[in-house]
Amino acid sequence: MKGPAAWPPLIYLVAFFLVPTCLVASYSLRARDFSGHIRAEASVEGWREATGSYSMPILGRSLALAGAVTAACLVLGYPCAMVLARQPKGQRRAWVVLLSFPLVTSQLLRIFGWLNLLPLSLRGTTWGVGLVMAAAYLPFMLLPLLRACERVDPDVRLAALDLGATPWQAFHRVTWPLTRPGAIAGCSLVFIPAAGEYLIPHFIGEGKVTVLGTMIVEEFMERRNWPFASAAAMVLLIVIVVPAAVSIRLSGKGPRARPGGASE
Amino acid sequence: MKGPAAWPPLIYLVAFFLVPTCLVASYSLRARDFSGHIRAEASVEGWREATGSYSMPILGRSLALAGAVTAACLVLGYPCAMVLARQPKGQRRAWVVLLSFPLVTSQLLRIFGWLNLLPLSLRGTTWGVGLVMAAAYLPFMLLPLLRACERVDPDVRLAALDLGATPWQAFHRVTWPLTRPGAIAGCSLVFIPAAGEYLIPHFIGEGKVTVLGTMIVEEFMERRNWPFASAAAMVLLIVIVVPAAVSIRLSGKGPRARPGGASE
Amino acid sequence: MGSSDRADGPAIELREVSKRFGGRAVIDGTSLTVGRGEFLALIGPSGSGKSTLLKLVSGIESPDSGRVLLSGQDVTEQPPYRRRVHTVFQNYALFPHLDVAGNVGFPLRMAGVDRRTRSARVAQALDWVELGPFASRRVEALSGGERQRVALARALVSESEAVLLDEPLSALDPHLRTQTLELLQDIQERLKVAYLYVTHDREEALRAAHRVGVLNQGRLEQVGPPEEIYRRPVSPFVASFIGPINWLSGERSEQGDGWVELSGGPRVPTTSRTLPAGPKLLLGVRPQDLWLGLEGFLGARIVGRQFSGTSVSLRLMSELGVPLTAELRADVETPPVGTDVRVSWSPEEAHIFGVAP
Amino acid sequence: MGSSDRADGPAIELREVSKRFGGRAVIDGTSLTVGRGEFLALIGPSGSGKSTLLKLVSGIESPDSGRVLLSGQDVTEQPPYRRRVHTVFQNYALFPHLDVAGNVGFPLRMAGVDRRTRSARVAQALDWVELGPFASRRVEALSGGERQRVALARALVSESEAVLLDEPLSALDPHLRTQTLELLQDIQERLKVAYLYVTHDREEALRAAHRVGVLNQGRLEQVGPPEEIYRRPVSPFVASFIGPINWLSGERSEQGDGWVELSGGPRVPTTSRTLPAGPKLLLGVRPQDLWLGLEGFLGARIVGRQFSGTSVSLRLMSELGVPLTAELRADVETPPVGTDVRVSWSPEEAHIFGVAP
Repeated sequence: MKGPAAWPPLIYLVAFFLVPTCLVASYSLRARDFSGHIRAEASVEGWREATGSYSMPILGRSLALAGAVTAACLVLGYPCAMVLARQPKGQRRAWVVLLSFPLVTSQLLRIFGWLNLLPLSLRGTTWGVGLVMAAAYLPFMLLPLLRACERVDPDVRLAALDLGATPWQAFHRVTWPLTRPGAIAGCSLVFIPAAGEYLIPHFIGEGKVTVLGTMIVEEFMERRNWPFASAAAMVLLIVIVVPAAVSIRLSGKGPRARPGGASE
Repeated sequence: MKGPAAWPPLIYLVAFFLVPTCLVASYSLRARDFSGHIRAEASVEGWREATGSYSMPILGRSLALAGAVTAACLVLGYPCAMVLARQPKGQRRAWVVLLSFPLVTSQLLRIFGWLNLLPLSLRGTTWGVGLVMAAAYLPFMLLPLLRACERVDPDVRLAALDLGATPWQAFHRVTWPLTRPGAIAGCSLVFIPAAGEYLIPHFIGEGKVTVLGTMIVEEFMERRNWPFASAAAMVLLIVIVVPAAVSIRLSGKGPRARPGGASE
Repeated sequence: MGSSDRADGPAIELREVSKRFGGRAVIDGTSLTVGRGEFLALIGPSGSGKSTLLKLVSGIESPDSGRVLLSGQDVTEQPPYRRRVHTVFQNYALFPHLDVAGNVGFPLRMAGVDRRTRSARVAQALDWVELGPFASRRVEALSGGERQRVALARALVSESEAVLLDEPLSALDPHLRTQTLELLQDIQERLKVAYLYVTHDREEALRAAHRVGVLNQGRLEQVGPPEEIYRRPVSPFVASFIGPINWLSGERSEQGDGWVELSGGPRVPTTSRTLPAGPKLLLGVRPQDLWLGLEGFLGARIVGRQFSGTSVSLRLMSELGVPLTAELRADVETPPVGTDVRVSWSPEEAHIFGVAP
Repeated sequence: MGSSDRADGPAIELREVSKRFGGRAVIDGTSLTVGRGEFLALIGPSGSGKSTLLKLVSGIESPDSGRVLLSGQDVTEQPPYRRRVHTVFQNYALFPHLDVAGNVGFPLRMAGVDRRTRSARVAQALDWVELGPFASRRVEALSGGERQRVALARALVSESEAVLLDEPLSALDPHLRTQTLELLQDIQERLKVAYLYVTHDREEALRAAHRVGVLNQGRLEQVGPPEEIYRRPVSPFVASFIGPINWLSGERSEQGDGWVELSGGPRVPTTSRTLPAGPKLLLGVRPQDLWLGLEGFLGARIVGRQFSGTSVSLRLMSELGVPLTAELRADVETPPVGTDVRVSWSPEEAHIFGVAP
């Protein structure tokens, strides 16, 4: 069945997402005058700076940091999700609400709390920033993982045991492949915003941890080098779009975990 | 069935959410010296400032702004969600992915895009900040609304028509009550972070729009009045926790929209 | 909302109604009448258009051509909420946010009936379906059978002349179906309401309905009382769909009318009514109409035996190479598996159809 | 993995097995033997412990007391993956991320069978269930019946001595059940594998199994061949569960053994076997064993009639005030509703039980 045309969300996407993105893309290809104003003529200077010897180590550090945060969240989140998926339904629902709490309460509040909890030796270091980011992003990993674990029919694991799989084989051959789409979704939801994170490196890093997010803000707001900042934002977008596209591909191919009943 | 004890997520909640929050709460009740350092003795000076004549208009402006943004998202999001819920399943899935995109791509990029798209007359105004916030938060409204709309059995609407309800009555008496929990969830997901938003008022407001988020950062980082900033963060938390608790209550009471099949 | 505004005419009437979806005719020029107080069951395989036919009556779909009449009034152009006919949906489609009384009272509320009258009529409708004490229960707390009865009460409460039922028993456990069907029947008799009842279960239809219609690919192949449909099916499709049957192929015997020459086998007698025209004939005999003995038309060997309590069914391999099934009463001694027997039947019980070559 | 490592003894043996959940005995000291190549069906209402019994055999649950033996070996302490018995789950529990061959080959892969042998044996198992060409299909693309057969092939592929089937037909459409049951039977006969088959459908059990066990509240009330269970039930529970029955209450006649005095009504003869002890007696007669005529034990009025194709069932109100159901062949002329008749039965067909006062 072909549904009605989905104009309203399409308009939203174009107006609120595509247009601003294209504008930034166009700025990245302009020249600037010395006061920081964008001029009409084209230039690849922004891109040259954004892929130059100043930016590339920062890009590398941002991606490594995002990757480490993602890995930590996965390792911490998977056992949590498995335990929660076995809770009775009512309790599971309460847990989802509790775990969503950190997502919606003010990030600032937690950042300042953390700032004061962190040992002095970690303040202003990449390790400290990573720790706070992992704490902040764990719910983004946990919720899709929990949903994936819930969807796995418990009988399927029992069937694996019944058919001769040891508990480890049952995990490796059945449970893990069935929850992988959730893990991929969780990893995307952590990695993508982590790669562009600004607030945590800004406040926890105390100006000593420069990542893409802080670099872009600095260039935009303080140095007023808009072509450079725009090009860096585009690099970030590209670096993010590629893994996102891959992850959508992978999770799109993933099976529906609970086979439907017999249909007529 | 009682499941295994959920220790791992409990530890997470306590360590990563409760402890930082309590720390901030304790700071709000301490005195400070003139250099901004927290001293050992207790004081309600922070709370007095946070509920004083400087802070209260800012709190009021923040809540009004968050409320307006939430209302705009609901009015824009509901028709979108209704249209999307009627799409075939595969297309709906693609839309969910597309609509999640703005959520996960760098907020900074879009903020700078918007900054340049906004007419000059809106830059540095509350209207401009609200507009950009509504654009940024719409997906948070749309996704839970879409899920609620999807769950409404289409036959239930047909049954209402069959039983004598005009299309408006069918919406008013059946569709709306069944999707209300999704609307409440969406409103919480928009209102709560919007009330504490920092990035958008900071960059779009160009320093001329002071809301709670910007005030807290200013007090923490620049004026180094930690008791005041902590108390303000706690006020924000309280202002947020009350509607959240109410919304959880309301949506917890809401019915499961699709009645299950006959069970033995 | 009394009966004064009712026009004359049958409760439901479809005149040459057709409906196409994506180029395919789902309902193909079908006419059907359901009299006042009549229980008419429509059966057919999935995809035969049963549910679409109901939607055309309720107004959820509108026909491409043809007219729909309720109580003699042409309602073809009216939206569903103007038509005084209610549906019991297959999945019940109860309103999960309303309690039982809220569900049952919904049509009255939409019709503007005042609160006091409404609650009296809701109580009455709940009594009909034996759910009197359930008025303030949540719909979610009900069992499948109870939900089904709430849906029925909701369709009955405004006392319209006809109720449409879309496979109302299919979501129920088998052991609940018999008693629920009896309840449906009792209510129908008591209230004299017309039922248009769609099912794919032939036994439900035969047991309960006054008349049965058999739908095949959007066309009504036969409409009639259950025993007529069962005993005098007009086509091989109807004969097969209404109950298990053994088919043998043959042709008209050259030795005169009244005999059929089975393919590769013997001649068998038929009743004297003239044989159908097709060059090939199809002869059907139901399992319970086969006799086994020392004499008979056909040789066969017993290859399987199943006991089901009330009957024993024997699988036979006939000398024609066609497998047959015979169903015998369980209290009769049956020969063991492996025995060679001869099979016969009363010529009146054989259903003979012509088939295109 | 051939048959050389098999010990002697029945395929499955349970010795005095008990299992409690939350203080309630779900299985209560049950012993049961399934012989090699035997098809044993367990029936019982929901909550009678049928599925738990299967889980005790497969090892998914372990008993609180008693022993479980497979092929004579005590496996009570072994985890499920060490037990050479596989289960067909009620919802099939196929692995949705593997294709059909991946599902069927799973037990072989876990057992370390090499790829080439595996694919040959998978192909063979798919042939058994008539799914040869489906090896590389996605599980999601299969119909319910096909999934059921994949689950069966997966349980059969390692050629263990016994397969456990947990209501394997309950998720199928009614029209598929008969043919799937026949397939299950054919495979069982061909491979000489033992089936322990759990169902709540008495007809399935009677039709297909060599022996039927009736479970009630965790206890096996009776085990025996289908016709024995049906004709000589040992308790009112078994008699009711195995098929519809009319119950009349009465007591031992003072005029000597062999007669039962019905409560508030006439004396009826019984066969000469001694009557059970209970002061009160319960006399059961199946609907198809009731005769209607001018003479008989009991007066009754016909109050309802249902035609179902093969039979006509009449609802009667007896002079005792007890409703009765009689089932007659559809080809016999039946008296119309409202007629007064007399009801009798052959004394051999009456089931008589004593009940506590």
